[in-house]
Amino acid sequence: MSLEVTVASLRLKHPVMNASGVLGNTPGGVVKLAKLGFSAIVTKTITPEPREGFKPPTIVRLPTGGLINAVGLANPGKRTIKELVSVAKKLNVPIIVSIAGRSEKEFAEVACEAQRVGADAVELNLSCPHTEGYGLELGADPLKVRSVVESVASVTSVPVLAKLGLSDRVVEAASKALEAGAEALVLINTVKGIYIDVYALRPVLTAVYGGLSGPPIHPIAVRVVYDVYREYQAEIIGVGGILDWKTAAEFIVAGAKAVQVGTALVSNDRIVEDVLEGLRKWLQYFGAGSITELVGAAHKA
Amino acid sequence: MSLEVTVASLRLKHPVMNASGVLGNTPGGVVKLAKLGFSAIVTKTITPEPREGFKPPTIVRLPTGGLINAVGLANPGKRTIKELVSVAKKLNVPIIVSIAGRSEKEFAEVACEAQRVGADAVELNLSCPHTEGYGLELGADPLKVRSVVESVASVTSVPVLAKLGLSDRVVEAASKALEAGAEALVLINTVKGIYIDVYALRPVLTAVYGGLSGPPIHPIAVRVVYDVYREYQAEIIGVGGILDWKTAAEFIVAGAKAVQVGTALVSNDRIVEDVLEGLRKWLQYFGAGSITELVGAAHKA
Amino acid sequence: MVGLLARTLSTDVREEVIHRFAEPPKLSLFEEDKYGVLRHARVSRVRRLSRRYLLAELELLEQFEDPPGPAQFVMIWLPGIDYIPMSIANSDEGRIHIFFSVRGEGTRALANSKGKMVGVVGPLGKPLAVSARSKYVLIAGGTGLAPIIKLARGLSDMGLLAAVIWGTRAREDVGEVPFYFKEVTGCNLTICTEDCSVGFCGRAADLAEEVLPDLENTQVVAAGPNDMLITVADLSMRVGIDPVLILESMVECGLGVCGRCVLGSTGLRLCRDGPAFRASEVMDYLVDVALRRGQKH
Amino acid sequence: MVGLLARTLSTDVREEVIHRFAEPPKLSLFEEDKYGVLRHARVSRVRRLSRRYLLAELELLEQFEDPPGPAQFVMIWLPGIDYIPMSIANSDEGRIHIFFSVRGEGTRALANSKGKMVGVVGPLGKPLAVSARSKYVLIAGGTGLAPIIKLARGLSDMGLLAAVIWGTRAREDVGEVPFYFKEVTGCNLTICTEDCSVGFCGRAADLAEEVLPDLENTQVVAAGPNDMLITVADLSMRVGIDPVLILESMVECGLGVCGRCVLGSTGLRLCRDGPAFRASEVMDYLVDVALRRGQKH
Ligand SMILES: Cc1cc2nc3c(=O)[nH]c(=O)nc-3n(C[C@H](O)[C@H](O)[C@H](O)COP(=O)(O)OP(=O)(O)OC[C@H]3O[C@@H](n4cnc5c(N)ncnc54)[C@H](O)[C@@H]3O)c2cc1C
Ligand SMILES: Cc1cc2nc3c(=O)[nH]c(=O)nc-3n(C[C@H](O)[C@H](O)[C@H](O)COP(=O)(O)OP(=O)(O)OC[C@H]3O[C@@H](n4cnc5c(N)ncnc54)[C@H](O)[C@@H]3O)c2cc1C
Ligand SMILES: Cc1cc2nc3c(=O)[nH]c(=O)nc-3n(C[C@H](O)[C@H](O)[C@H](O)COP(=O)(O)O)c2cc1C
Ligand SMILES: Cc1cc2nc3c(=O)[nH]c(=O)nc-3n(C[C@H](O)[C@H](O)[C@H](O)COP(=O)(O)O)c2cc1C
Ligand code: FES
Ligand code: FES
Repeated sequence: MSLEVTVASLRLKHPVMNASGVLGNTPGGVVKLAKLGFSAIVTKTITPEPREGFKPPTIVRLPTGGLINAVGLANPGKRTIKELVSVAKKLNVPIIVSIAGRSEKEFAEVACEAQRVGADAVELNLSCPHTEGYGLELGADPLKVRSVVESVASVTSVPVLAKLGLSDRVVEAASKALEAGAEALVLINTVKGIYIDVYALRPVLTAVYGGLSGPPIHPIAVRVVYDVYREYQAEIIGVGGILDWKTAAEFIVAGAKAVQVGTALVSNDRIVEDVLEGLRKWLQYFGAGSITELVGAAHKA
Repeated sequence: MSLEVTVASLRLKHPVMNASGVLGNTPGGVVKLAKLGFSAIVTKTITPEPREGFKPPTIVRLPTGGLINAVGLANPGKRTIKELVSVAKKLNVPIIVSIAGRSEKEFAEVACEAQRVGADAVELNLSCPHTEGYGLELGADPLKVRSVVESVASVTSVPVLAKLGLSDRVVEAASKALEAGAEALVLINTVKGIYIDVYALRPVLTAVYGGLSGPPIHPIAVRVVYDVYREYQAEIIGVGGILDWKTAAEFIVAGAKAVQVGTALVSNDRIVEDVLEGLRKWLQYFGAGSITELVGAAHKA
Repeated sequence: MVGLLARTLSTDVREEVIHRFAEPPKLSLFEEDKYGVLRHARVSRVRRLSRRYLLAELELLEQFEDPPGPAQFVMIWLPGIDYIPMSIANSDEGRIHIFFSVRGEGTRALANSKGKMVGVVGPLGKPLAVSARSKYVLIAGGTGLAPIIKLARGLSDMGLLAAVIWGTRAREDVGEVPFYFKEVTGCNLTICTEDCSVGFCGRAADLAEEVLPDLENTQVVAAGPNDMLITVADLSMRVGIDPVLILESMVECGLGVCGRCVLGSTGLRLCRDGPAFRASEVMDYLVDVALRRGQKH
Repeated sequence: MVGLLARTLSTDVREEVIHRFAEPPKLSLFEEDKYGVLRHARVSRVRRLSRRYLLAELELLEQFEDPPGPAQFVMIWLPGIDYIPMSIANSDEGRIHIFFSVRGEGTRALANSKGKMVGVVGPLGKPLAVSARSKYVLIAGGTGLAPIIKLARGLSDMGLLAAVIWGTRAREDVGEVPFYFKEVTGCNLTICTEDCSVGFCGRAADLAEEVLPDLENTQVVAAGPNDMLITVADLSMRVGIDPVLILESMVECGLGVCGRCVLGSTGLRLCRDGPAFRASEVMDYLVDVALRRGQKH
């Protein structure tokens, strides 16, 4: 019985990576992610130049569940990639560099840097719901998705992952990403929302809008994975609201080969172990030799 | 200090109505809704002919919060409207008939029947996320929204409310609905999702897809209300995830004049009283004489 | 439309208004309960108690937070087949018993579910409240015995059980049911058969007719076909007792929102306000249903 | 890519595989905790304890589920202004004390917040674990006293408090601080002033240098500027004590996800794994920071 998976040509010892944006923005953060047991490390989304981001509050929990965040793609710019990659290499964990830009050129620029310093893959963030010019508009437009993925795939040889958010045409956008050379899709990013304080009479996040993550978006994310898998049998990494092995397993039977976990870290530092332990028993229950036997199983019901 | 509001020309003794689809499909259900204290009763969405709907399970709670449902617009057809309206009249509660159809003609047909039998308003369900031909496609296309609202507004004189769901162009769809004659907007419907059982390896809902409701969608719904209010200062009824007075108040400061409550009834039959008691103290806290003073207050921060 | 407050006050003044401390609402942070979440159970055994009645034993993978009360039920999900309401006939940590007969596709699948995993939603409905000040006579017809078993067990533990009357058609339907009943409750079941092959000769309602007039300071609880419930209610009311009736109606969501189970114009939701009701609340509804059915025939 | 199982088995066989009962994972239904939810508090009072130090008293509208532990902190949201981490200096049902000095916009707003509503997120961080087997010497510099107050109160209740040393600049900074400290903890504060105007002449670290070498079977906890922490750690380690240091770093989310507060290459998150750490875990980091700061000057 094995939890090993290969996704986007990356051999992983198990299917649980971290989601971009949690901890992967500093060398110390990479160390922490490795200690938390993730099978691959995804960096915070990196743009060519450093970005300051919004003033706090940028991340808060919601009384209705989950988190809302608008960090404004704060990141130290492409110059940090080298150090992040070298820390991961030392720890012997594959590292995926998440990338965003305001143009095809910027995406390609960061991707080249990632490849140059030895990243194992790049993940294109085509779906940040709260930062203008980097955002949702991009992922919601299948043609723009194609052109960004194409421009990156044409200048790099590392595997390219395309991360999409919820939009009316996400299934179509996924197909364009695949056509353009994405080896795998990462589904989904946070969902646009607002949290207002009824005493202060103002949005709690300085940026007003934020991205909803955590358990609330799980059924939405599973839906998107299910639809994209049904149409294209693509390689998919499921992300959104995983909080235990069952919410992870749902992604797998919906069609994901691997998963990413973000928000769950707020409540549970043992999340990776918990998910793996549950998945192992689950495989045993089905007498399955490998997790890949259950990928997409819900489509056969 | 008053909780009275007027929305879409309806004078309501307080701002809390039920959401369409909960209990408002039978005369007994209307009785129950009145007993629960709602200030106006919204019927289950009604189509010209009776519809059977899907086989159960059609409504289940999610381990990640909220409900998912796919009842398939099961409803007894337009012939029931008369009885529903007459029960509400007897109980002296305004009644809003929710309507759907596969064409402008069908919408208009049911709206005429509603007006004929004395309904106080009609709510056009332009956004059911799980029933083909009635669904999301409609609400996601601003031009279709306009043509449905227009065709109903042109044949009836009762106030027309347009209910929209989450879509990329929901703000634009809202503007078309207003242009076409909707007096108020009802925002939002459920969000499309899937819940898969990892033992049965199949979606739990017989219909596979369902609409996510309850706390998980609250920040998404507040965001839509906020955006539509900011653009058009329209009359809005906020719906999605209300579970206490604060989640209701958030809609109000985002721009809603009234709210609707659905899923909260699963856990709390005292929800109306609870919300009203909280809102009363909240008005007192601000020294506000009427709830309308706080409508849209978050836009002034 | 812009709020008066927001429109007319400058930011500074508004800040002050906002921070003027009136009486803030008491706040409780939201905690969504687990009412109605889908759990899983393994059907460890299906016993045939008689020609007609079966007993399914379910082992829960995810435990209930609180032990179920009398008259509470679960929705059982038979993946790909059906989603049906079933009373909790008995429960012990992590195990529940379902007492049932095969009626259609759903119950047939349950009968054949040994070793399989099923979904379980519950406990649903309001637990029947028991008063310690009177004795109880329980009257059941057919599978109406299911909720009565759990109730009898509780009442017997409290020393409040006077008698349990159960009616079914024939000896072949009785089978091991009384033994199972005794196993669970420690008490005897008074059997009635319509074909007079065992016990009292007649229906449970007929025996009730003989027993009820002599009762004093007694509570009556009945579960079974509507006709029986009407008879029992009638008889009880005549001696000044407002009995508790455990009803059935079509249950779809079990959560109190779909409206499917509403009892006519009473507005009562069987799944949420019931399934146990005072006869006085539901008599008109029961009579209505009976009349309408009469008309159809 | 389609799962082997799903691809190769017919539905019937699969049903069987599915229902073959292996060892199902133990399941717990999800319960999202309230860790990190925004609460509201009214600032009922802001006391000026001295020229430099202030005390804000906050009344929570929504209570904490569990009482905060020593070294835990809250994020305070000053709407429209800032979101800043502050130690819980003291807490009693529904009230918390913040001991602070004005540094920038956020702390200035807090100083002027009397009567206003603020947001409070917490308690955050790991409570400092206290061992009942040894006595404690606590050493604080400046606002580092804040977390020490709560700790001292707890230790004093348990009879484990040996001494509390606090250093600040001058008599004017001392003011009522020792009285407040006594009010809360029932204990005396050993004062050090850099200008020698009250108490011990010198910094807290200087007094520590005199005290520490004589300690046996004692735990040391220190909070204050990094230089002080390094000195205390050095001295303690020399006598075989691995002291607990309560650190500060930039805190943004307070929830352990943003990575802002991570302590260099240790990977430790101040907001979640701290803010109290064993010196042995964080010494390299502290020295690194000091060196780098040295280079800049
Ligand atoms: C609260 C409650 C508790 C019940 N407890 C028990 C019990 O402990 N033992 C037992 O044998 N039966 C019980 N029933 C009845 C049982 O739910 C139905 O017999 C069962 O649903 C029939 O399903 P089926 O697919 O086998 O039959 P079908 O072929 O679907 O229907 C057979 C008959 O059962 C009734 N029925 C079908 N579906 C439902 C439904 N969703 N809700 C209510 N009635 C339905 C219909 O009136 C129909 O005529 C209970 C019903 C309710 C409402
Ligand atoms: C866990 C923790 C507990 C703290 N407890 C207390 C306390 O009880 N009393 C007290 O007076 N101070 C405490 N501090 C320090 C306090 O948070 C900062 O002094 C405060 O944030 C400064 O905010 P400002 O807007 O007034 O100043 P600014 O002008 O924003 O900054 C002044 C200085 O404070 C520091 N600072 C600013 N923002 C932060 C931040 N988000 N996190 C950490 N440091 C920051 C910076 O190094 C800066 O140089 C604590 C810090 C942490 C991390
Ligand atoms: C604090 C925070 C920061 C995030 N930053 C990024 C980011 O930089 N790039 C990105 O692609 N996604 C980002 N995300 C989205 C996550 O990667 C993930 O898609 C989303 O949170 C859903 O997963 P979860 O529910 O497990 O958190 C961020 C999420 C959070 C909570
Ligand atoms: C069981 C159920 C049935 C629903 N049926 C309808 C419907 O018929 N028409 C409609 O417009 N909305 C329907 N909805 C959506 C609700 O009206 C509402 O928009 C949504 O549930 C969000 O509100 P809530 O979170 O308070 O439930 C239904 C929702 C639920 C839970
Ligand atoms: S079955 Fe849905 S309300 Fe009772
Ligand atoms: S402040 Fe965000 S991880 Fe600690």
